Amino acid sequence: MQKTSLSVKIGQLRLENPIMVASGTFGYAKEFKGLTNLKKLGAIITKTITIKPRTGNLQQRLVETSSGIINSIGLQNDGIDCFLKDKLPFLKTLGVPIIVSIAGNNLEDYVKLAEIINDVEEISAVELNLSCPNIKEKQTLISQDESLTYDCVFGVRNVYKKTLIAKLTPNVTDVTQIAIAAQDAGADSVSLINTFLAMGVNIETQKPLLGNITGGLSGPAIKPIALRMVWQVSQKIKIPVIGVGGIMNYSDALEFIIAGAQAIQVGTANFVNPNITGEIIDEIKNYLRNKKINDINNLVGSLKI
Amino acid sequence: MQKTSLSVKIGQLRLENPIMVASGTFGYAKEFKGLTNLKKLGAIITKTITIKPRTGNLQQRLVETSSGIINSIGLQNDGIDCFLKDKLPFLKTLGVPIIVSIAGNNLEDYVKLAEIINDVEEISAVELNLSCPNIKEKQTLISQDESLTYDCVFGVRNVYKKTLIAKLTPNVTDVTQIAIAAQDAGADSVSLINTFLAMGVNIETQKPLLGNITGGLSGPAIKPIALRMVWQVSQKIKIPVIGVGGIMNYSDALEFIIAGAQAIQVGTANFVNPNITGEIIDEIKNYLRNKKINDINNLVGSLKI
Amino acid sequence: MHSHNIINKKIKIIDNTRVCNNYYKLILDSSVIAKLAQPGQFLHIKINSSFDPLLRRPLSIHRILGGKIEILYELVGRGTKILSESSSGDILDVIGPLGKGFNYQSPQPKADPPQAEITNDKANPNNQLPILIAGGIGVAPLVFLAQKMKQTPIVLIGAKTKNEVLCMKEFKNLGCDVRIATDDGTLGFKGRVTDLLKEFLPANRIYACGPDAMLKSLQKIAAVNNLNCQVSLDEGMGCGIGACLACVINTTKGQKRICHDGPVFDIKELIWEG
Amino acid sequence: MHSHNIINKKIKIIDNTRVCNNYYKLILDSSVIAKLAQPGQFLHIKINSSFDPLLRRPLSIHRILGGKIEILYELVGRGTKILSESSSGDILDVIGPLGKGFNYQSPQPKADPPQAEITNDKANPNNQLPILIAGGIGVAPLVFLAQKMKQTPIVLIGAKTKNEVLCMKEFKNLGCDVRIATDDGTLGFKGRVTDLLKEFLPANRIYACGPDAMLKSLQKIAAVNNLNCQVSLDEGMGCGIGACLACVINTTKGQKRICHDGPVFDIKELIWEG
Ligand SMILES: Cc1cc2nc3c(=O)[nH]c(=O)nc-3n(C[C@H](O)[C@H](O)[C@H](O)COP(=O)(O)OP(=O)(O)OC[C@H]3O[C@@H](n4cnc5c(N)ncnc54)[C@H](O)[C@@H]3O)c2cc1C
Ligand SMILES: Cc1cc2nc3c(=O)[nH]c(=O)nc-3n(C[C@H](O)[C@H](O)[C@H](O)COP(=O)(O)OP(=O)(O)OC[C@H]3O[C@@H](n4cnc5c(N)ncnc54)[C@H](O)[C@@H]3O)c2cc1C
Ligand SMILES: Cc1cc2nc3c(=O)[nH]c(=O)nc-3n(C[C@H](O)[C@H](O)[C@H](O)COP(=O)(O)O)c2cc1C
Ligand SMILES: Cc1cc2nc3c(=O)[nH]c(=O)nc-3n(C[C@H](O)[C@H](O)[C@H](O)COP(=O)(O)O)c2cc1C
Ligand code: FES
Ligand code: FES
Repeated sequence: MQKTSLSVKIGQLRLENPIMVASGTFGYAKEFKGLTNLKKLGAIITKTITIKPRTGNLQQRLVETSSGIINSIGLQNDGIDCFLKDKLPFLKTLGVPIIVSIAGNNLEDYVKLAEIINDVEEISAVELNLSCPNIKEKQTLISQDESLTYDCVFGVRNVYKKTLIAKLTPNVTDVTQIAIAAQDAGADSVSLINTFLAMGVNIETQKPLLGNITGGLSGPAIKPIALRMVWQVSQKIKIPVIGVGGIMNYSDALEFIIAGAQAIQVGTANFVNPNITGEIIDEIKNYLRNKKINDINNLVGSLKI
Repeated sequence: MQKTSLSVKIGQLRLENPIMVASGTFGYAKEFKGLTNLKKLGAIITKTITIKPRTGNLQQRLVETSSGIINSIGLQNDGIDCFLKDKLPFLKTLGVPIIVSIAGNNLEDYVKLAEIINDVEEISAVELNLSCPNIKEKQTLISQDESLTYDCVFGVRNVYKKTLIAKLTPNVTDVTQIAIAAQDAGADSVSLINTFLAMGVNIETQKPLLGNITGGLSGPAIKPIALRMVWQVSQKIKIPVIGVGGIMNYSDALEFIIAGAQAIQVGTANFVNPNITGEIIDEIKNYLRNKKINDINNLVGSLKI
Repeated sequence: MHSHNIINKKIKIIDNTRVCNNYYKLILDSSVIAKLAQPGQFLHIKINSSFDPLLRRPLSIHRILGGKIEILYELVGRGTKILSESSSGDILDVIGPLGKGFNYQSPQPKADPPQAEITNDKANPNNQLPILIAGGIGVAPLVFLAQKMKQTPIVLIGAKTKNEVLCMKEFKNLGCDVRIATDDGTLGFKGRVTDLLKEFLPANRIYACGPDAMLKSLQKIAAVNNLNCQVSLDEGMGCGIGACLACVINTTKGQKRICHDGPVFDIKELIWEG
Repeated sequence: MHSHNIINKKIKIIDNTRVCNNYYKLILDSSVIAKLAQPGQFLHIKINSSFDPLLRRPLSIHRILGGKIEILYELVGRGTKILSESSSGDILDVIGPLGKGFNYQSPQPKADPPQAEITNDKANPNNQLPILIAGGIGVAPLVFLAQKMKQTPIVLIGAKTKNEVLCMKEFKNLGCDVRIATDDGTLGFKGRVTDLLKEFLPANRIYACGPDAMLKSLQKIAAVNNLNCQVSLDEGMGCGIGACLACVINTTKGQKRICHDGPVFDIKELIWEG
């Protein structure tokens, strides 16, 4: 029997398989120890790290909706120093590519973080979380604006030598333009999508359900929109697209790959089934065997129109 | 006992209650005869009408997703003349305000339709479906662009004397700017939201699930995003906002009203429960009584931050 | 027949059991709907109260026994899986009877417009029995049709294999002449049920339900042999009551809604896409 | 106690029946989890395979009998409604045991860091029995705790009314001195269970579970009387395993995850928002 290859490349990074875990939904991997085979993952993306520790948003931080959840965790993390000291040692034992998600209050923060990470051998790539408000215009997220996106990616690209992924918000009119800006500024890949801005109201108290009023919608509810964005963007850019948004099983994952994603990330589904990534990897392998496709790269973007 | 008033005003139009049915999800009302009390509705919005008949999109036109559906019906309708001749006679027997949704290939179509409708006494208001591609830039929908929105509303406003509602797409970076453009051009109200552009893939055939490749996502999946948009917009404009998107029950309807919607539209839920509008009206009345609110207008935008 | 009396009701399950393989029979308790129902009409059923799956599922009326409505269904996906796990005593939210059923009472075209008109009536209606043709789960509505017909029909049942031949007993109990075609020849004629049909030609009135491929080949046979043939179509549905235009099909008489103008159509009128 | 052995398994329901009013008891068959479980730990249960509701539901381990795990739950929303409709033989997807339970084996602070440390130990541990305080469904984890304790505790149960007093028999069977407080005085003390507690002060070790309002007033009582008090918190959860940071609470030792660093905390450490 011919070997079935699941291996894909994102920038300089070669992954055993295209199944990653999405930032903020897998902690620092240790939390899932014993519940899934961590060594089997294509890559691990950490919760977004900032320079200084952050306490995040007020409770209530999470609300369940129909086939989705709204979260307003708010980038709670211990800062890059603690991450390197407390979290990285476990992560690097896994032998799986570690991708660190980073965010900042301004361009300088992003650059500074990237510089620090550039010197850490065990970190294979950086994912820029560009769904953060920029300090100047509080209302706009970086990846809601082409030039802010360009500047941020460009700034980091100058100092960061390994694989650089730009993660984009779906709360835009035309995500292809933002993706092109990221590509032009030197990103090796874009990941689509982060969460949709959303809210809920308690009709008894007449108050917002979330302490932060609004939060980000994720889960199967948003999958059809995420898939459309991945399809649109993958036709417009040359760098690989990483699909994320509502992937709950191998079938969802394959939809993204066929629509053009070189790799995918599993987010909310980890909360529902902590071993879902392992199952997806196995079932994709079966699918490829049944279809007699021996390299997953032949499936990427194979949508028949 | 004090009377509980559900009556609200949209432009010059006084509604008995704020519960309408959304365009395209209620046919021309006759289809629901016997399944719900049509005379009880706050208003009926027709499927979008165009000047000439349209055959709509290819099959498959509808796909079920997690807590949602994607449709690509594609404005199938018999044209304004047939509407007035075949559908209006039944509608006008109901004694309920009739709102006609219109769309065109260009500004002239919208204006022409509005002129025709302006002369029809039994039609109380027009809802502009601004989620249509404009003829010049095929990719952009009218309500994805402030100036296209302004021009279209302004053009219609010049000829249409009754209540004018602009229905906006959620596929934008900042829906408040589009809503402001509609207000500035003379709209009496905006309805938010139309569907999200979405898609699905059949992993066995590697083909899109929809004949039209992409379609619009509706249903409870999108409610948290629709609610956020209604909340944002209602704080930025003075004209009433009509909330629509994933409203499945009275509790959802109240969330929109508390967040700032003067009225709401029920769409996809009509397919699940054809009598849902009647139930929502009754249950809102109960809620108001229990809360000792005697005028629903006191609940509109009452969100406690 | 098309009825303007449509009921939306929560109905108790009397029984829900596996018949064979992936096929199940559901029995519902509703004398109101039972009285209104016509062969070829369907029920639109909300399987549970979750929004996932969100939509109702259309299922044909399989048989009426007194005030009991029988549904024969195949487990093909999530909705029918959940349905198969329901038990007697559970409540389903049902709309029906929906759609326009078979025109079986007379071979003559009827004046009543919502009926499927049989435009070609050259074949002699008297010297031949009506023929029912079922492919797979397509037998479901035809048992009810056979129950109601004045002339006992000939029934041709197609299935993949012997174990999947459905309703032979039900038809025989009604006195029908039942013939089987299986793809693998494990029972009856080996081959397609449409090939089996050729042995019975010329025929006058044909009533069919089955997969699209079967109906398309039937359309060819009907055209060549100039047959009167009514078929019941199966298409994903949204509203099920003619409002959403999800289930539209092209016909020689323009676009028609399968849920409301059908699901039964004169096969000559159908124009399949692709 | 905190265990690194966490199991994710599909587990069969042995029984699921209403106890009274809106309260139900679920019995699950898993000797593996039963062996690992400690009082105060919980299971994270996927109620059905739908994505609506999407998330698991956290439910405390109520009692262990051999290889059987009992859960006592209140029907409060959609998830518990669906759970209440499950029957014996059905399968649930369960993760557990999760979280850090009560430190009940000794009143001394333990070195083991994942345990709830009892920092104040001035009260004399020997001349007084431990007291368990339950509000409403908060009794659930305390029965398992009473099972495991070496010293038979005094149990104070608070409920709205007589009919809603839970688990009196279970505690009495374990030999506990059980006292009741009802809001309406229909059984035992009329008033809050925290007011009833005052009759038992000074006390040494207190273990409590109940609504936030009860715990907040308990915190005041504990502060004034300098009591050692461990409480189990109830908060909406995402992952249940410490990954998502949805369930974070402020403590004197920084932000803690209720699902992983709790649900049991030393009441002195808790800093409630608002
Ligand atoms: C008027 C009418 C009458 C029907 N009567 C019966 C009946 O009596 N017995 C019976 O078993 N079935 C009948 N069907 C088909 C039945 O409605 C579908 O099998 C059912 O809705 C599938 O639901 P599901 O959730 O199990 O499958 P899904 O998960 O929705 O789908 C499973 C698979 O089936 C495909 N599919 C879903 N619905 C249809 C459809 N309508 N046509 C073709 N493919 C589909 C999907 O694409 C998917 O591949 C009827 C359909 C119509 C329109
Ligand atoms: C560690 C832990 C152990 C628990 N043990 C038990 C137990 O043994 N028995 C038991 O009956 N319950 C227990 N609970 C609470 C239980 O998890 C919730 O009642 C359940 O998740 C509600 O699900 P639902 O879908 O029925 O309600 P939903 O529809 O989710 O909610 C119904 C209502 O309850 C509120 N709500 C939901 N979850 C919570 C929550 N966790 N805290 C407060 N309010 C909430 C919602 O805002 C809503 O108003 C425990 C919770 C935790 C965190
Ligand atoms: C609880 C939670 C926390 C998240 N935290 C982050 C984060 O820190 N950084 C980030 O880029 N994305 C974060 N996300 C977004 C996810 O990485 C992902 O983009 C999104 O949830 C869509 O995927 P899903 O539907 O599979 O969850 C978070 C999502 C959730 C649900
Ligand atoms: C089948 C279908 C057809 C629709 N047709 C139209 C239409 O013709 N014109 C329009 O403005 N909106 C149309 N819509 C959008 C709805 O009016 C509504 O804005 C959207 O579905 C969100 O609401 P919901 O989630 O309650 O369905 C359609 C929606 C569906 C599901
Ligand atoms: S299913 Fe809606 S028109 Fe047929
Ligand atoms: S629920 Fe996810 S960290 Fe506690």
